[in-house]
Amino acid sequence: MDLLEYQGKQLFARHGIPVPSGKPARTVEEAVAAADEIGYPCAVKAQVQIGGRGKLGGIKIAANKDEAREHAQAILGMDIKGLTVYEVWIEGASQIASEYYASVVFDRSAKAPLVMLSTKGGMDIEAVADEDPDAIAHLHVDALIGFQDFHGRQLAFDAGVDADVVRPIGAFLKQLYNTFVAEECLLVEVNPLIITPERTLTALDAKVTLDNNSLFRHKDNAELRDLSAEDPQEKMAHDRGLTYVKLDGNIGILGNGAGLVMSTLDVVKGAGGEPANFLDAGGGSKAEAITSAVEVILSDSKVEAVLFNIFGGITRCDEVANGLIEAFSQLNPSVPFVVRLDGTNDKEGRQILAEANLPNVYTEATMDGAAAKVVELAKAHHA
Amino acid sequence: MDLLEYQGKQLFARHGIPVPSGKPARTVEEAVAAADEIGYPCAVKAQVQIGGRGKLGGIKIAANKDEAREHAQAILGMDIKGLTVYEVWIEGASQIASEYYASVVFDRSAKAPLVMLSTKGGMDIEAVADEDPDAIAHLHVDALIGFQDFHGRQLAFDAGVDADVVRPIGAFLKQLYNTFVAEECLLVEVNPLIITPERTLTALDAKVTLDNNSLFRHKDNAELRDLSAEDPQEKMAHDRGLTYVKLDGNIGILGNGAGLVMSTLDVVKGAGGEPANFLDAGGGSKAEAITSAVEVILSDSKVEAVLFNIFGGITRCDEVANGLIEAFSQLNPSVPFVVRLDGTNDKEGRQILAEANLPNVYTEATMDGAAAKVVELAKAHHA
Amino acid sequence: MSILIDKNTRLVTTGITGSEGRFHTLRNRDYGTNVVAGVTPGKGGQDVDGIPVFNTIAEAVDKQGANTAMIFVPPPFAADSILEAEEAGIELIIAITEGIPAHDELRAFQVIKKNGRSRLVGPNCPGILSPDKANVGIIPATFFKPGNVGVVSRSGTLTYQVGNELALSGFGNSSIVGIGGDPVPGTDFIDVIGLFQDDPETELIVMCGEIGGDAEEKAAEFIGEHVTKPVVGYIAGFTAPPGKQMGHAGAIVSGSHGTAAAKAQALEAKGVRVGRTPTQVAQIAMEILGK
Amino acid sequence: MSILIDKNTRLVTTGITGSEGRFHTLRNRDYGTNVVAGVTPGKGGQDVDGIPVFNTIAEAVDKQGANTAMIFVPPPFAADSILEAEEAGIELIIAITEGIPAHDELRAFQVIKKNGRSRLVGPNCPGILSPDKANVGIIPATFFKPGNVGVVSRSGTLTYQVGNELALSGFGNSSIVGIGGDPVPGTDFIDVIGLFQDDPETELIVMCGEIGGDAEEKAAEFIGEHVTKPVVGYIAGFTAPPGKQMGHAGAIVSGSHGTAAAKAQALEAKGVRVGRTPTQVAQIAMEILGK
Repeated sequence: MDLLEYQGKQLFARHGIPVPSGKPARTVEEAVAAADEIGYPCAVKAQVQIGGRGKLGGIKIAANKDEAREHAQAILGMDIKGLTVYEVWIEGASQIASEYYASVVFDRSAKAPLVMLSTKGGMDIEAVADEDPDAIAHLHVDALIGFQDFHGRQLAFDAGVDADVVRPIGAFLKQLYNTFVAEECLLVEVNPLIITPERTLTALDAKVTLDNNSLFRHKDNAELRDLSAEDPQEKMAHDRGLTYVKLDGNIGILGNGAGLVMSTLDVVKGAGGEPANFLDAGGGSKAEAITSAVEVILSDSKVEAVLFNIFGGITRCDEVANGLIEAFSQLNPSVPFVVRLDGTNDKEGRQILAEANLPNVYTEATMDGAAAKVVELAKAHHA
Repeated sequence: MDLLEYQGKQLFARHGIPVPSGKPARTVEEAVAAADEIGYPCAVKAQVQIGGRGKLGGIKIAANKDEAREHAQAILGMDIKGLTVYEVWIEGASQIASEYYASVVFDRSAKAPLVMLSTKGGMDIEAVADEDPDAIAHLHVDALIGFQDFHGRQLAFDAGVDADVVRPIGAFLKQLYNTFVAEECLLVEVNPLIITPERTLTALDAKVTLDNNSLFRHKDNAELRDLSAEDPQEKMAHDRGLTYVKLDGNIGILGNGAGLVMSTLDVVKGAGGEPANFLDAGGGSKAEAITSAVEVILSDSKVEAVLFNIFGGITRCDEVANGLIEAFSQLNPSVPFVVRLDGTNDKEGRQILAEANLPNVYTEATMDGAAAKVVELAKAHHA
Repeated sequence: MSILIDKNTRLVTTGITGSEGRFHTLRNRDYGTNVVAGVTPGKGGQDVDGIPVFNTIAEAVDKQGANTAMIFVPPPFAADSILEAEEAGIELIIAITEGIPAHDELRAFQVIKKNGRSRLVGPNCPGILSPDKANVGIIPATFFKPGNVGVVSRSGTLTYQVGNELALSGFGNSSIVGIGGDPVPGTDFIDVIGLFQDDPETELIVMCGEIGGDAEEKAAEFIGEHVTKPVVGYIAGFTAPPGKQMGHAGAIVSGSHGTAAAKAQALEAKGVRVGRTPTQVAQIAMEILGK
Repeated sequence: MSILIDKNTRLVTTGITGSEGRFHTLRNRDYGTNVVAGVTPGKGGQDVDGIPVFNTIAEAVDKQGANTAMIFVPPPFAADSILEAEEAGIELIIAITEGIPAHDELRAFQVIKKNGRSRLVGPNCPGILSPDKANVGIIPATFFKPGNVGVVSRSGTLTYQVGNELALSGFGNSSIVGIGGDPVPGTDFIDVIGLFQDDPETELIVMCGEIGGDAEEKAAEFIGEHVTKPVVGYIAGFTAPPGKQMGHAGAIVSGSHGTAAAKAQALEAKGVRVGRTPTQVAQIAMEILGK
């Protein structure tokens, strides 16, 4: 789960990481009240998870109450690269002497947290990584030993930070690492980490990715939401425990297991079709999950045919068949379904489907055959 | 540093370990007020660090206010095995279904924390260890990995705790271990750990030893004191950074380094003398430390002769000589001193002493010779 | 021969009294796996259809000589169960549980590496099948028979799909190993490919990868240096939407790694033929082994 | 020959710009030790009487080839400095600092053990002297000359005392190693005795113990099994007041270990002669080596 800037900053603040004081607001009135409380000049910042919001008018400085109102009116509700701004974050404007970059990321390849620091902070850190990789200091941390004080100094010296902030930067990185561990993050990123003219440090932005699998241990984090990122269909799927990603085509896809679903997308595309979605019903899919999944797929009005590709392991094909029958009785779909069942209890599943004799449901023995069939049906339905 | 029972319980409470609610009191009035607040029946417990206080009348149950006053009057100021009771701890009386034993100790031999659990809690756990060692479940913890949930279950099953408290006991041990680590303890011991008739756990006693070397990181703990254990001479030595232990003899001993001081005690004893103290002036002893140390030694009126045994490494013998001269000018001692200086700047030190020509100061070239001389002088002084 | 599990496997299942744990343990036993124990704390002394249940894994090792553990406990408790198995001296730990927190996985991996006495396969994997010898996990065994093709895969159901295509083409398997697609798999492609390389019965190795991470790229390097047997690859996700990067840091770390095209290219550069569909994988296998 | 330090030693001192660090580093250099660097964060680029100062130990290794570190930083920062030396690949870390928190020592010890690439001597030790070759630490070298007696001791000043008695009897030393008396010494008696056993120049080993812990008892076991050279022991604290036990738990753990009498008895049971005073130690050495 990705946090909005202000959620990340509030999380940082809980762990003693210095952030500008600020308040979130969902209405113009809330925003003006917040600005008054914080004082002027202050920044009005759109809360959406997309790069480049500044250039698109999503960040403005207000010198007084009128400007705060004007900016909040302009920003709340605006569209930034397809995302609607539902919230703004009002914070005191900061003075900047230097802009650094700091992050901790869960590095799957190295199987270790990776801490990075650069004095070339700001908008274009990826360009720095490409053009001048030595400008980014790296350090992998042994998870059993943790981040030591000397690691902080090492990174600060390697990155070439100003001599007077070596120790503060080291301490900041240690706090960042400890926050990463305590909150079970996959990423904490501060860009820019600013040095003020008074030579103090402040995290001027915050990008935090939490591990969804750990949220049961972090009740506060589990309740955080990002209104701007909540696609209604994806939300419906998520609430039902399904992994769903919307795509641009017209063939609804359902499978069990991410690898098989990706493979199904490839095969459908290879057969000349355009998938409408990625939907992984997960391991051990029960009948209700299948019924829910069909509802999610059909809520996309572009769908003109649906492919079920199930290879049962922990999932049982008879459960899938029963779920499909239930979905038909509830939703009475008008588009054709192609169903391919293999694996655990496949014979029972096929038998159940055959006996139900659902309208417009075709069974196929192989994945390739099923893909060819659904592409043909989608074209026929479209015509 | 050993904590009093109530200090240990307050530390436990900060880490979520269940303890009876209670209050400390230093006067009868405070004790009665505390008992009123806690309610009756309550326990009035002498706060001294010595076993067997219960049998000696140091723990009494008060059924009402009058009894609380009576017990507080009796216990405050009483002498328990040579320790004066300056504080009592008033706590709600607990119902006991079972008495267990739990501890975590810094095991130097194994270089690992050792967690122990037994269902045979109560007064005589050392007897259990002797007579029925299998009744105490043991587990060494890898300090880099920490105490895992399964360790708690393993200990609980190994100790044979009642089936319904396996998980609570496991969780309790994990809290105890985490407290041990967080507070940098050398020991946390709960005896008894009681199971109430309602099947909840409570630490009915608390024995905590903190690591003095870590107190700079634990400001709250550094301020804790045990009035009953503060021998004025030992306190004076401690305040001056000296390691001093009072003994029963008449020969004051000063050396640098614990090993050398112990060796000096052995050699003096071997020569027929009785040391009055153990005093390690420490590595790198400066002149002021030596002057302070002489003051501490002479504050024991039984001292009839003093032996300085210095082998300089980081300590410089010239500093020691200057300290002794300063001590003589301040304190004008009436007892004889035998001084043996070897090691770093020994020639300079001996030269300084020779030139100062202090009264009643004898220099010796060897440790054995110095010991023989000081024993002879002490006998002469005593006669 | 086979790798990792066979007739010498003595299996203990943790979480055996849960419905899934029970169902799959009994299926594994029905297949012929030597299931010697189950563990559920507090249920020691009971049995599951004749399989004795113990309070701790240490007890299952002590009393029943368990040498392999299948982890079936729910995600909040799974890392603890893995570490319990490791400390009890279990040689092979197969973690089926899906949804274990990433930091838990990292810690478990690091502990296993530090002590160097156990191998972890998974978590979030379908397990291992050595046809006609032993099945540990949730792989539907009826599709597979003994043979000379070793299969290793990050994906569960995709494994069955590819394995089934191979079976339809007449191939049997030495072993099928699901390593799981989680952030910190205990065993990587290169570990399993190394075992297949050393296994006299395995004549062809099939590896099924997917987008994300760089396990396939590392496997390509390993194959180039150490593997003399033919390897056929498959990568799922050529047409998948690009996954979300973890901030700029994620982009900096992964660089151009991680796409299906990059992975296929890395493998092909080391002489591995990569099928574009599961069916193609079987066709390539037939060409190589000349069936 | 000598053990641990010699002419190949390339020393870096951490905390070199502190007054004690500076004093003893320069004394060590005056003795002939090859001091190649100092480290004080933020003072990189300066020098201490010609010894270049770096910001990190890694830099001292990289630029000056340091292979031995002497830790002289104050106790709150000493464990961090030890771990920095370890991660920088320093082979031998000699920690002089006294007063390091016990849990810090434990963590440092466990990290060094886990990674297996460094040896730690100390903390709270006087260091190591290999007469006429190198001196690292605070041992006053003028009392000692090269010879065939290896000395290992838990105590600082007691080491000088015993060493001096030996010197007065005409003995020289291969090496003198102070292992320190802290809760978690990085190197134990058995480690050093093993090194002396393998050192061709050492003909007699002297070990100086003291009350508390069970390091001497373990050394006795080790000597019984592995050491063929004669060993002379000394234990300080026969008449010391009993130390405070750490609760019942401490008493349960230590049992009858820890007293001087128990230690002397354990050593004598394995054929080690134990002197009752430092002077006696020298006398026994003369009897054994027949001087």
